[in-house]
Amino acid sequence: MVRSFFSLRAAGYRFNLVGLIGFCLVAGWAIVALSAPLIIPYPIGEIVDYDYFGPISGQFWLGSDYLGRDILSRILMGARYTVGISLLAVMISCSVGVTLGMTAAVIGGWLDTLLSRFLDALNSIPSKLFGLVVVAGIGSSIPVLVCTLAVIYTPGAYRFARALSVNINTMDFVTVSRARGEGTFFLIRSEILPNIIGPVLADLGLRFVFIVLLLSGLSFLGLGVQPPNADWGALVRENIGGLPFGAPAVMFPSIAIASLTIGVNLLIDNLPQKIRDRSQ
Amino acid sequence: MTNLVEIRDLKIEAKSDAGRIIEIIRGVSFDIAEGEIVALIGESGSGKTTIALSLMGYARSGCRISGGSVTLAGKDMVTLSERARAKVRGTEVSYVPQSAAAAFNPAQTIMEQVIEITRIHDLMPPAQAEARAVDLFKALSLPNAETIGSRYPHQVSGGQLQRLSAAMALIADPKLVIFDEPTTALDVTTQIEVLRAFKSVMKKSAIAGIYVSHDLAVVAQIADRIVVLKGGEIQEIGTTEQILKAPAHAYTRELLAAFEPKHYARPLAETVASPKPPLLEVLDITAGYGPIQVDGLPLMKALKSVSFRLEAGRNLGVIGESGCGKSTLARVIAGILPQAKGDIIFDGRQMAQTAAARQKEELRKLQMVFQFADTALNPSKSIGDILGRPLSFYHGMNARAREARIGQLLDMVRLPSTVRHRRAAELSGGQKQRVNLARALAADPKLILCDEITSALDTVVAAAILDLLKELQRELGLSYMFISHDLSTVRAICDEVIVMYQGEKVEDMPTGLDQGPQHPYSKLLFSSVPKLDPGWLDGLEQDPELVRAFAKR
Amino acid sequence: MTDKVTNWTGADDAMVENAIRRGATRRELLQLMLAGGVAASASGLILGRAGSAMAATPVKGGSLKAAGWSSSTADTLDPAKASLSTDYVRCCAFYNRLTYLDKTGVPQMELAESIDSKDAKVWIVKLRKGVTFHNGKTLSSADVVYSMNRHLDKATGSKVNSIAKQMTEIKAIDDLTVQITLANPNADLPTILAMHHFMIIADGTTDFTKANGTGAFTCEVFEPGARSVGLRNANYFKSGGAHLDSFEFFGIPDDSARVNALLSGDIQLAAAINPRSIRLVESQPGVVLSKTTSGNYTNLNMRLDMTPGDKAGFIEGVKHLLNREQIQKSALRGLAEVANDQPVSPASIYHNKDLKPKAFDPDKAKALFQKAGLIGQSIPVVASEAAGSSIDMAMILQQAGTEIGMKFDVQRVPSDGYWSNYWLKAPMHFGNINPRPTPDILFSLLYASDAPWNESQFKSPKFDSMLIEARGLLDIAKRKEIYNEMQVMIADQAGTAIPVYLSNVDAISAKLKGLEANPLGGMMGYSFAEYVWLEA
Amino acid sequence: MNRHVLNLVLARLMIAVITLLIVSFTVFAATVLLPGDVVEVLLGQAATPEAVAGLRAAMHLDDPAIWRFIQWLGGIFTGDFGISYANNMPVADLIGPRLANSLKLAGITTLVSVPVALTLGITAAMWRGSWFDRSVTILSIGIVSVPEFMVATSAVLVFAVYLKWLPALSFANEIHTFGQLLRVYAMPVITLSFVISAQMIRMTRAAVIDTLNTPYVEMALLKGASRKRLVLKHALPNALGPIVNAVALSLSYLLGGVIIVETIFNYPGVAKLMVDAVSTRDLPLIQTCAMLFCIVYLFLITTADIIAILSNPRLR
Repeated sequence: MVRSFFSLRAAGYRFNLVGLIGFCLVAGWAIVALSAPLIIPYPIGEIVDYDYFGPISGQFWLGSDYLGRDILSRILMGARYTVGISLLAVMISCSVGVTLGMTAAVIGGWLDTLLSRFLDALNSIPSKLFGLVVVAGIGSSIPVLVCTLAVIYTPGAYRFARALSVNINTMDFVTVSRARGEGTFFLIRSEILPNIIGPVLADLGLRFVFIVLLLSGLSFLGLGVQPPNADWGALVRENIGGLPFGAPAVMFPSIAIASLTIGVNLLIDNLPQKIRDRSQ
Repeated sequence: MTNLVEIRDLKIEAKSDAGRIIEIIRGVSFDIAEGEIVALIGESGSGKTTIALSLMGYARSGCRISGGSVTLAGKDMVTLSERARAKVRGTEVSYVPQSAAAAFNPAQTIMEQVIEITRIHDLMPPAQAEARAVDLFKALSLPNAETIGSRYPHQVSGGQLQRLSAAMALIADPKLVIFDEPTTALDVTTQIEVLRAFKSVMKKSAIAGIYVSHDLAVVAQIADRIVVLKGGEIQEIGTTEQILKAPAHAYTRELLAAFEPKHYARPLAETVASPKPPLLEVLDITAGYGPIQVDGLPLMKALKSVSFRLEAGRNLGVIGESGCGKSTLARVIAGILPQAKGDIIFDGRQMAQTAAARQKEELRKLQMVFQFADTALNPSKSIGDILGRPLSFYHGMNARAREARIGQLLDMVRLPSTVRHRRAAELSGGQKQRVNLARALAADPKLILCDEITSALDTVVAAAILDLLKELQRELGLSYMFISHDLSTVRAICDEVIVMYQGEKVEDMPTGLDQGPQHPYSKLLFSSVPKLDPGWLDGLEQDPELVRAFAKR
Repeated sequence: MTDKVTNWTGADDAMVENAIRRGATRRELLQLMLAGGVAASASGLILGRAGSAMAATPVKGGSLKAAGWSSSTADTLDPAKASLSTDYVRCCAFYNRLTYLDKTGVPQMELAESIDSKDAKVWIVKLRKGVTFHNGKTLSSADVVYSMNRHLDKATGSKVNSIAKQMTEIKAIDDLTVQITLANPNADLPTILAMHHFMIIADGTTDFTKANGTGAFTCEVFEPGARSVGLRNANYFKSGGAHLDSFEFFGIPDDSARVNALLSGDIQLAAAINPRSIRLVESQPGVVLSKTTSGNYTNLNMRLDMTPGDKAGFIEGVKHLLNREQIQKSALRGLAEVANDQPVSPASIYHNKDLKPKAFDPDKAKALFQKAGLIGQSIPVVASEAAGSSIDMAMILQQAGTEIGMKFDVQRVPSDGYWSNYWLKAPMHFGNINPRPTPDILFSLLYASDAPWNESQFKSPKFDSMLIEARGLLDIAKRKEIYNEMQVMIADQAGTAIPVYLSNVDAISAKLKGLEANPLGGMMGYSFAEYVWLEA
Repeated sequence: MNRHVLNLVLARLMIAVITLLIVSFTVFAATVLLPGDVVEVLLGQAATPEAVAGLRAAMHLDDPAIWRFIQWLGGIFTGDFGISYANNMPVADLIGPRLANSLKLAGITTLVSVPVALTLGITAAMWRGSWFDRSVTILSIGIVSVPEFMVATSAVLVFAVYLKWLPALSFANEIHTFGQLLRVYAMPVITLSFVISAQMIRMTRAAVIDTLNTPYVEMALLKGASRKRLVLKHALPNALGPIVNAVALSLSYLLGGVIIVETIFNYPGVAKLMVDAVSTRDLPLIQTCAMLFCIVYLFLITTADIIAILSNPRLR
């Protein structure tokens, strides 16, 4: 990842410091998520400390949780779920939403109307309740969780992508392709998509943040990843009892969430742009 | 006497998006006397607008005045504090923008904005200001001056907005007014009236002015002196008379030359001798936008039963002002907009209404080039890809064949082969238009529809494109359907011409423009084109009846 | 206070209080405590605390806010349908029973003046005179007959139908006398009648959107899932009536929210607080804890009629795999007593002390699982915050499992709806049983073949017949014998693993007085509203 | 001209109605497909086959779904939302007081958060690139990235438990004076404002900055207008559309999204009601709540669009 960052720079991309910070935060968590099982000091389920909400110590770097389990290990593993699930969900929702959005914009007519209405309807159901209903219906497993989150955030992506595509669709170069006799797929893939990808990425980042938060919100309502695993939201949730003692068990998961979401936002707000300079 | 404006060794630098500093104005110096109108002439990128704005102590974002001094009535706008500048803006020096349509706030009434200057600097009570505004409206010969102020910008025509913006500039009678290409966006018939209005007001109240334009003919009518700019440097300064009659500098001559393109006409014999079957035949086309009415025709008709025929190897010019439906005609022929009734017969075949319904081969033979080169090129693709697509689409070429062919195409349009790796944003306007042309040629068409392809370009560049078109025609035996509002370009390339007005074909000139116009509208249109003669505007006599009938003012 | 007392855990505290409840003499207690290594000086303090509830004089007036741990739109005012603690609290406040249990678990007369029988089969219930319902109607035998018969009518969906079934005939002798005939003799009837479900409602009542009872409070507000408000019943038949002018009761499912509400003074009673909150609560002034180990327990149910429960040896394996020590120490922070897989708690005189808890023995468990051919299989275990501490227990089991290659797939489900959607239904799930006054009720409610809440579908004719037999016996000693044997049967054969008996801890404001422990459960057997008072 | 606007508005309303119909169908379908049989849940222990069958018939659960849908829809339009399965009370009675509470909370939160958010967004745009702008941007991200139950619980600890300034629970039914109102709503409102403000700030800022780059703002600058005038008189009126839209979207969160806040502050609102309904498979309640949320959402979005239409002189 870091290497690819430098190759970016070599390719003449400009990366400002804030963006760099964001990039490091995100990349860091990604690495953690990938290598978590290798680096956790204790099994996440094992009760290693007879005290609970233990303080930061040489033995337990981030203290212990309400059962006396090592919180560091749990956060490291939690990264897998928080990052993994959110990433997956955001990918699905955005790819589906954006594709639909572009199609609607290009084809227009009744298809556009129908899609827009339906997704609007979907959008109007509060996300947490939607999540609840689904889990009450199908039960809570990681695939279900991912799909639910994806479905919840698809309409937003659709709205966004459609708005952008409608603008692009009126451009002359699209008309040129039409006059050439190109099909819908070509129009979408190589005329529209390349021109909205930037904003779409930014939107994707924001959506990612919301998904992370919704995920933790759901785990507050008792849904989400199943024990002994826990996403960060769940960690905060299950240790919230330690808040009065300022227990690290509740502080650090929160910090983890904040660092990830802020990191993502900093990154997308300062995405590297290729330097294209006519005067060069 | 001391001058109102004294610009000394002005330097302005801009930050490129790579963060490099480039000097875009390189030590410019000139003066403006009280009541004098000085024109800044030059092509896009010559820095004329930048200089004009510096008179208000303003540099667009990314630019900064890096050196020299701009003295206006004794104040140096460069060193003045932002607050002090704000005081001067609108009161002593004011600005008439290029596109009034964009410069008016859509959410406020015209009057609010016209008298805003008096509010900002509270110069006079609103009532008085409005009275004054109405006087100006009258002076600028705006229709129903009393009420026009209460309208919203989108409710009045472009010509009127342009004059209203002048009123806005003049409301606090400044010492200096900056006109930034104020008539470029207007139709010729409208332009005349606006020019007249400006001229009279300026002369009456003896206000000094800077007139920024690329159009020598227009400038000739209004300016006392002309400053010729290129690449941020002054090429030549002189009185209008001298610049037009006795240009000293080579570049000035180039400009003048480009203004009158070489006359182009092929001996009629060539075509008469071998009567070919018509390449394109348009029969009684009606088309438009909006919901379909009971009679099966759309609500707003942009074309009303237009017919014409074009023989292979010949060029047809379609002339008309904005909204006359000439572009619609092209779109219908290209199958972008299905006609409501009428037939298109191309190369002996009846054409389906929409491109989607036509066969690849039919589409291939008929290509179209658009007015705005930059919106017609996908900004996110390399030139190579853009040119490659029609090759693989129409001719199913493989990668290597494509590469070779792209090379040839770029060569045809006189572009270096390295361009293929760059993107549209990195090319100049002229280069983009050449790429557009190349894309059309990639299909090996028989007919190319050219929709205003030169009107967005500087005169010199435009002239070059026209020459290119002619050469290509000689090499490839193409035909062009050339849509334009600019007579000189049409005269330069077309064998026959049709004149359009409000969706109808009003005149057919099978032997080109040399035969004088018959239809009254054509007469008005032709007579409205400015000439390179300072006396032209004052001398111009137009039949008020015609004007009232046709000019959209 | 705990810091004064060395190595003295909440468990010991609870033990002492239980001992007191069991009527232990002061000498026994002192020995007990010296065994716990407590200086006699400290011991006095503990006793003082344990007994503090008794000493004080009631004050009239004031309004109390109390919060339970669960509440939903399924809340009901119908005693027959009552299933959650919140329902019990409401019932106790708005209705009366024929009898009630005092703090030592001995039935006392409430609406009944006397309940007598010669043969424990035919019972004569004499009612108090001049008792009136909230709507002014005077209590008569008809009301009692109606209230009792409802439990026999399946359509009512009574939760104690199976217990009520033994009443073969309920008839009014005269206006204030009711005769209850049982199928078989049952000496426990007075105790049974003290259960919350047997509240007396007015004859013909069908609408339960408002409560019309004889209770110490009249039902002012009842918003299911939101709150209930009771006002003091001016003409309550008991002399003096309730001390409080009014009380409001609602559920705050979120543990920390409930505690915070108490600490901020918004409420004066927070029921069943999370053991982990104790450290916080004790650090705060003006708040005291009231602990009871009354036989409330969270148990792991493995249905014998479903896999994996039906595999021989599996259940025994799980019982050996439950690390009761760790559950008691880590999950419950000592607020529990290690249990021996049967429902009769040490609080009861019938508790079988000789039945030792199954030892934590992974190897034995592994062997058993291998025999059952379940090693390596993933076995779903449903847990929820609804069943207190079940998630923690599940995870402790899960961890122990992973160490012997046994994969327990813990499924945490939302607490809302847990009881209706998972409890009794999932093959392997957790339950949470509130205390019941007698082994007979516990058994017939939870273990008899036709028991309504037969959590593990344990069916044993022998057990059923022993249940009937014991019921009729008036000789305590013989009864105890039979019950002991039944407890052994449950521990060995039933699919219910009961790792610990929970000490229920209610946190109350120091101003709240008169709250005593009660064998029927926390919050003074859910009947606190009538007895407690607020000091100014 | 005005007829033109009227048409636009009517068209927008039509769209809303159509959407609502789609929603109602979706909701109904979803709830019907929801596994876990109502009757069994209801009867619990007493769920003998014949009892189940009887109750099913009694509740008309055997009728074809589409017929039930039509009846239900008809009921809704005639204001009859059916009877709750869980505790035979009319759904309307169950929802009524809860809805009132939810709207109260939402309303107050709106009054607090919207002005603050807009002010921040606009000022940030006004001084774009300044330290103020930066800190606002970062702050808004930071705020949105803390789980709301964290915010809520910390708030309770600080203000209720330690400082004892505010109640930890929100007893909506004990408000007699304005002071009490403030005390009771302070914390839920603050928590919610945290959640919804960030998005509004971001969108407002973006919208204003967009319009600040237009030629007519430059024109105003060249008239000598002050920064304040540029933003307030020229940029803002034209940025209204997108801003209103963002606000509407954020507010739509305030009815269904507040479940967590309702739980922590034990505030009896509709969100919690629906959660209960789901857990008890109380279909009439679920459907009504769901419809309620959708209606509110559509109402907000539609209003936003209409405001956008009206605020645009080109359409006026």
